[in-house]
Amino acid sequence: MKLSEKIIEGLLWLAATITILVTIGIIWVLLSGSIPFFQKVSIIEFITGTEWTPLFAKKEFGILPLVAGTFLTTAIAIAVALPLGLTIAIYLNEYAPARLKSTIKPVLEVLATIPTVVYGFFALTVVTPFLQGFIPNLAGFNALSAGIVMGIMIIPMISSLSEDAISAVPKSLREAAYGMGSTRLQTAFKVMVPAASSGIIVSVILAISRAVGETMLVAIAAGQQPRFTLNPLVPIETITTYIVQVSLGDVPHGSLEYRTIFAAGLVLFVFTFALNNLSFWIKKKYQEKYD
Amino acid sequence: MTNSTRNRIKDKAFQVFGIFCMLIGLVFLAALLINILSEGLARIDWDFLTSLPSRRASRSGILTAWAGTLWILVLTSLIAFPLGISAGVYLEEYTKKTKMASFLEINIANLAGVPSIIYGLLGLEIFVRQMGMGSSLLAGAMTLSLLVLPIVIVTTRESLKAVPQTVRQGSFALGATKWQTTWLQVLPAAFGGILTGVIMSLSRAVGEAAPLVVVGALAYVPFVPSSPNDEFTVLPIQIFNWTSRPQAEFLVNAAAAIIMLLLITFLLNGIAVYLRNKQQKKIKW
Amino acid sequence: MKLEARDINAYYGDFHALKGINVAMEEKTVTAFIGPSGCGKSTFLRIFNRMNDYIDGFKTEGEILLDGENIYAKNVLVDELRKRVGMVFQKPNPFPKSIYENVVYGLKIQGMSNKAALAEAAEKALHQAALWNEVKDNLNKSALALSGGQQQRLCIARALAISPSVLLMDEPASALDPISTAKIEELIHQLKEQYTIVIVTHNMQQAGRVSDTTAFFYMGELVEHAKTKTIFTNPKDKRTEDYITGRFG
Amino acid sequence: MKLEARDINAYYGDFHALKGINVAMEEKTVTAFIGPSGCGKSTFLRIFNRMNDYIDGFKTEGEILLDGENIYAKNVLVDELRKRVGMVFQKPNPFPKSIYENVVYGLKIQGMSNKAALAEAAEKALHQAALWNEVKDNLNKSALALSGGQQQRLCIARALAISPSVLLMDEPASALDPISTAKIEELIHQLKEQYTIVIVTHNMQQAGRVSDTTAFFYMGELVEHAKTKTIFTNPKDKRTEDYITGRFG
Amino acid sequence: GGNSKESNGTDDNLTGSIQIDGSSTVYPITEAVAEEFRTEAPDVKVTVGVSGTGGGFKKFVRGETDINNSSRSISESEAKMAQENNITYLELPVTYDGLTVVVHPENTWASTMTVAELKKIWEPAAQGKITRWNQIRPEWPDQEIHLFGAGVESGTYDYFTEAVVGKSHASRGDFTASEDDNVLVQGVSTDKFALGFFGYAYYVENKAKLKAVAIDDQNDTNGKGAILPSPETVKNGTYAPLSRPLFIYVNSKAASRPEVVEFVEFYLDNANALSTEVGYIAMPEEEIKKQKQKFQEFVSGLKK
Ligand SMILES: Nc1ncnc2c1ncn2[C@@H]1O[C@H](COP(=O)(O)OP(=O)(O)OP(=O)(O)O)[C@@H](O)[C@H]1O
Ligand SMILES: Nc1ncnc2c1ncn2[C@@H]1O[C@H](COP(=O)(O)OP(=O)(O)OP(=O)(O)O)[C@@H](O)[C@H]1O
Ligand SMILES: [Mg+2]
Ligand SMILES: [Mg+2]
Ligand SMILES: O=P([O-])([O-])[O-]
Repeated sequence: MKLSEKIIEGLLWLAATITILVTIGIIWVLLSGSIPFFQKVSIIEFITGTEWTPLFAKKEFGILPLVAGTFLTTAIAIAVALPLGLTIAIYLNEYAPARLKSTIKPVLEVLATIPTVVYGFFALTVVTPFLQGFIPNLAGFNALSAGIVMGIMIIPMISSLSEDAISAVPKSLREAAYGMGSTRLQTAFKVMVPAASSGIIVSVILAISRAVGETMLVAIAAGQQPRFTLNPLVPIETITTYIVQVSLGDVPHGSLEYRTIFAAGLVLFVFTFALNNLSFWIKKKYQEKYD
Repeated sequence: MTNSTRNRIKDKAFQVFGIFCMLIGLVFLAALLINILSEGLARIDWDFLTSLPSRRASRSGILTAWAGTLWILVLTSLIAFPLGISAGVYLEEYTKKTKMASFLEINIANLAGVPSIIYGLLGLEIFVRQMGMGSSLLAGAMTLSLLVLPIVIVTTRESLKAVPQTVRQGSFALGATKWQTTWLQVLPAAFGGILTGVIMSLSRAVGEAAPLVVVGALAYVPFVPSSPNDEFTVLPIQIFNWTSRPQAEFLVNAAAAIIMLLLITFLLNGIAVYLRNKQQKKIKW
Repeated sequence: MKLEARDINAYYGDFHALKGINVAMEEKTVTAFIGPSGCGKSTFLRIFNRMNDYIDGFKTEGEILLDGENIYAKNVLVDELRKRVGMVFQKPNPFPKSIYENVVYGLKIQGMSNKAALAEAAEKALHQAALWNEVKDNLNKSALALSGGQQQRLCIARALAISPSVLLMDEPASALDPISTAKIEELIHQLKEQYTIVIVTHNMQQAGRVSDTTAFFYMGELVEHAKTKTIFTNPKDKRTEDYITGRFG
Repeated sequence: MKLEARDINAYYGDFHALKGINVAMEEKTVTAFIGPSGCGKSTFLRIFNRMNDYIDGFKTEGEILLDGENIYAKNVLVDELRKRVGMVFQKPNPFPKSIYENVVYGLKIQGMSNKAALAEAAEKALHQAALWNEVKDNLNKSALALSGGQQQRLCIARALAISPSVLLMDEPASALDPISTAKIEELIHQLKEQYTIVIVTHNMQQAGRVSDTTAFFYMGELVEHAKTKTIFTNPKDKRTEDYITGRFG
Repeated sequence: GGNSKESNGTDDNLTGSIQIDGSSTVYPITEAVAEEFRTEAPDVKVTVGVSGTGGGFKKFVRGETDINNSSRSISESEAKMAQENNITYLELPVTYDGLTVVVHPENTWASTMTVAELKKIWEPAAQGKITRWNQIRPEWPDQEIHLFGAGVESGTYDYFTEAVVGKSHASRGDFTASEDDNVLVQGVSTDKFALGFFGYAYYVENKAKLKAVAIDDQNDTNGKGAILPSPETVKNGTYAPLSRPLFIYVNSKAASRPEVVEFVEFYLDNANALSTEVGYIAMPEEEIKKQKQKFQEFVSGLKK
């Protein structure tokens, strides 16, 4: 090979390996922040404690309230996004004329391009007051409206990715189903959805991962109170919100407070990392099936 | 009722339900846009765009915020695009199916799914503290660059994938080297797609607030940044700040700033979609 | 006449894919459609079970009479039609389910749920498709684990299970090895006794072996339709001759 | 011998795609490769310009002698080899650039930049490919705007522009209409005077019309290689005969 | 600089930047001063952060900021740290505040509370135990109480815990704690069962959405019964124990820079006008004069 070719390839390689440095950087930052933290706080206490008051005089370091808050908003979001998103995916794939599909899909995807602060604003100033009309006990900051709005925000993740997965099922299967006299509904649920199931699962996992990591929406609308509860009507705090809250206070470097955000970040990273890898793994398996 | 009619009724029923679900999404979107427009549109005027922040909502403007946003966009582009496109080219055109290649691929897929706030922690520790950049534009832009890097890489790869293998083969068969083929044939053919992805990644960067909050971009910054070392604020953070204020006038400001932010986001996405469509029309393989 | 096409014109958007086609097929005969790639064979075949209905921008003009009734009439229910007109595709396309589930799929979606009746119907269809002996011990195995030729016969069994009277086959052997091809051709011979069969093929010798009449298509037009023997030995049209003798294609 | 393959075995990962193939081709002759889909024709053809080098997991054993030198020897520069062995593909694959840029691409990447010389070479190549008269007024038009047949001739011109001595063609007419096909066949006749040509085709009549010798492949093996006339009238192997007479494929 | 501007009192020659951080309670005044100062010296870049008094001091004592907003006096440990880092400074009171306890306007029951009741709610022992309104007074509703309070880095938190619980920095931890008082206002104003506390200005700014609770310290020497915060009750000391002064702290190194001197003088000149504007309580004129003098001496002391 010519020398210039070698040099160019080397430079390109360097650019590609920077991505590994980023991962190493993330892990290093999270660990170097967390390890000193875990030297002071036992890991057992951290993952089983139900009180989280690291900023107070009487310090408790149980991450469970933040995990519960994260779980709650995520669960609500998925409860909204999954049925809506999947139905839309099937509708677009099996029922909608191509013109409708090619307009609706991008329009729905607009939902995913809107910055999340905007959703936070909307949840806080419109959705919560609206819901308070039905649920008088609903606090101003709550997991419910943050979760619902987040659910709508991630509809396109599920609808578009699932739609892609269903579209990727070989056309011949659909034709076989129609050729046997199936209705569109039968074609969808008896043939297409089962065949696309791994792709659909991937979309849902990615949506969960997205919901777990969502920050500004919950920081604005869900509250900032770590609380070990699954009650959607009261203020809670997610892992991400906690990091924002401490960051806003402009954390003094090296303090225990500063380290809690890395410990919390580590938990968040582990969750999303597991979800992302799971989805990647399923996707790989699924691609092999149809190649 | 025969089975067959029952099947057809179910079929129709699901069709109606599908339309209903779609409408929920659309109505929500419309409600959001209408609400924000009705709240904020009247507030937007020249003064709003050119005023510094103020304690009085009515005097407060978004000059520093959009100037900061602009700075961030430019700096992020300069850092993320060369890196991301090079990495994408390497992965798509140069790697064989080695362990290393699949490791890189998993790694990038993972990075794409890392929550943005984690990137904030990375930026805080590496750029702000270790490298001593402080809460500067540069630190913010570097953080966002890493955040959008996976998007740039993935879309670059997809655009390269969309270039038919026959183009490469045609070039190789004429004695072209790998880089000649990549540079003279593949990249030009993929240009539109790459540009689309690049713009999409910018639109993502424009809307991000969380990582910038963590790297410390939330000061009262009553001046327009003049160098990459200056402190800064951006539109989403300005919105976040105003949203967290209880006074109604500030919420109006927030709505108005949201309109500007959405304008930028939609503009970028619009350009991207336009380019994509144009590209698809131009080249029919 | 079992099947008859009257003045069929078909369009993909602006593209005129079929141009004024008239053709009639008798009951319990095999008709072969031949012609160069892209001439419209598949498009035409799929018109007989309205398989093109879901293709956006596709439009048909004219009438298709099945047992004398126009299948494009307003009140025709497409799913009912497809139960009468079965279809086998170029690439074997079994569902990613068990062999058994594949065969009984058509009956199940019609609401049939009696286990014994389903099993019986499955066995009968697999017999007809000459597959029973090969799979009878493995009915619960995944259909995807069968060989290509077995998959194609499974698809034929699946189509036969709902007792259609017409069978449309779009290059059913083109993806298969010589032995499987021979089996399918033999099968067609047997099925002719009960079904009206239309087969698209790009293999002229195959057309010669299996069909009673052959229709030659060229660029959306039906150039010639006649007894297979006639077409091969004494074509009327220059284009048919050119094609048969391998001048192009 | 211009080209010679010695004991060629080829693998896609574990799949043994070519099995111990020996074949020799004389200078300025046309050799046709025929055989059913998937038998390895394309794989074998692409071995002559090492086009398979970039396929992951692909492995070749054996020697290919071009003018007596093994092109798989260590010191061979692949890009230099490909300047001597041109290739034309099944689907026309012009670059999405102007007609002129397509033809001169091979010369430009060799570093030629003299405008007049480039223009002259382009004209010569387009003449050879029998395309000059049709495009001479539109050299700056996008190549994608040409018809399929013109595109294919452009690809031939592009290959000729760098003056190879061998021309590999993989089903060069299979995507074309009869008139374009005839033109390409005629072109091959003319090019034979200067070039050694290897052509893959699935159209046996075409092989009969254009080639001097024909090689029949089946499942990765070279079954028979002989004078074209002999293959078609008096095949030695049963499989060849079955294929030629359309028993399968 | 142009003459016209100088005649308006602007000083175009001043450049540089001033870093301010600290108390969210003081923030509205400093923000107002900084904003008005722009017309005075347009080329001086003033940034004002909100880290809470404690958070601000942590930076201030390391010399990272020029001025610290503060809603309490510097603590001993903070002062010691400053000394270790060779940081000297000057404390300047700028206004008075009445720390206000607030509830939702539709809260009809809790109009007055005693300090003892507040203690019962906020002391560390209350964590996880005192969670319902009727645990404070049986006649109050059997509803969960949602608490909102100043963050732990804030002076307000220190002051409130000191005054109510009896020990600085000691409280329960299961409440929404934020350095940003706006978040607290948002929380209380949208939640019928909320209770919170923060600086008087934030209450005044949002009077329509909040209801202040009258506080009874059960000490009749400084006003009988429950007393609401107001300029009068704060000034005359009857709003006890939650009345307090607010300060800025000026780093001596910073005070040797002309733009900082100019800024602080501008601050003192306008403190009364701006603090009443944003909702705080003006200091007596002679007090202001005294502070100005103190600052001038401090600055001239530095020059020697
Ligand atoms: N979905 C479609 N949209 C637009 N054009 C189509 C579509 N399907 C087929 N065509 C066009 O209609 C013409 C006829 O196609 P058809 O598939 O019927 O050809 P065919 O004779 O079956 O060819 P082959 O032997 O390759 O299967 C072709 O020119 C094809 O490009
Ligand atoms: N990139 C690849 N990876 C793995 N297997 C391949 C690859 N390319 C071809 N094969 C396999 O190698 C065998 C020979 O393929 P090849 O393309 O040479 O066949 P062919 O004779 O040219 O067929 P056709 O007439 O369809 O072009 C086939 O079984 C094919 O599936
Ligand atoms: Mg076809
Ligand atoms: Mg081939
Ligand atoms: O005024 P504080 O923000 O320190 O309470």
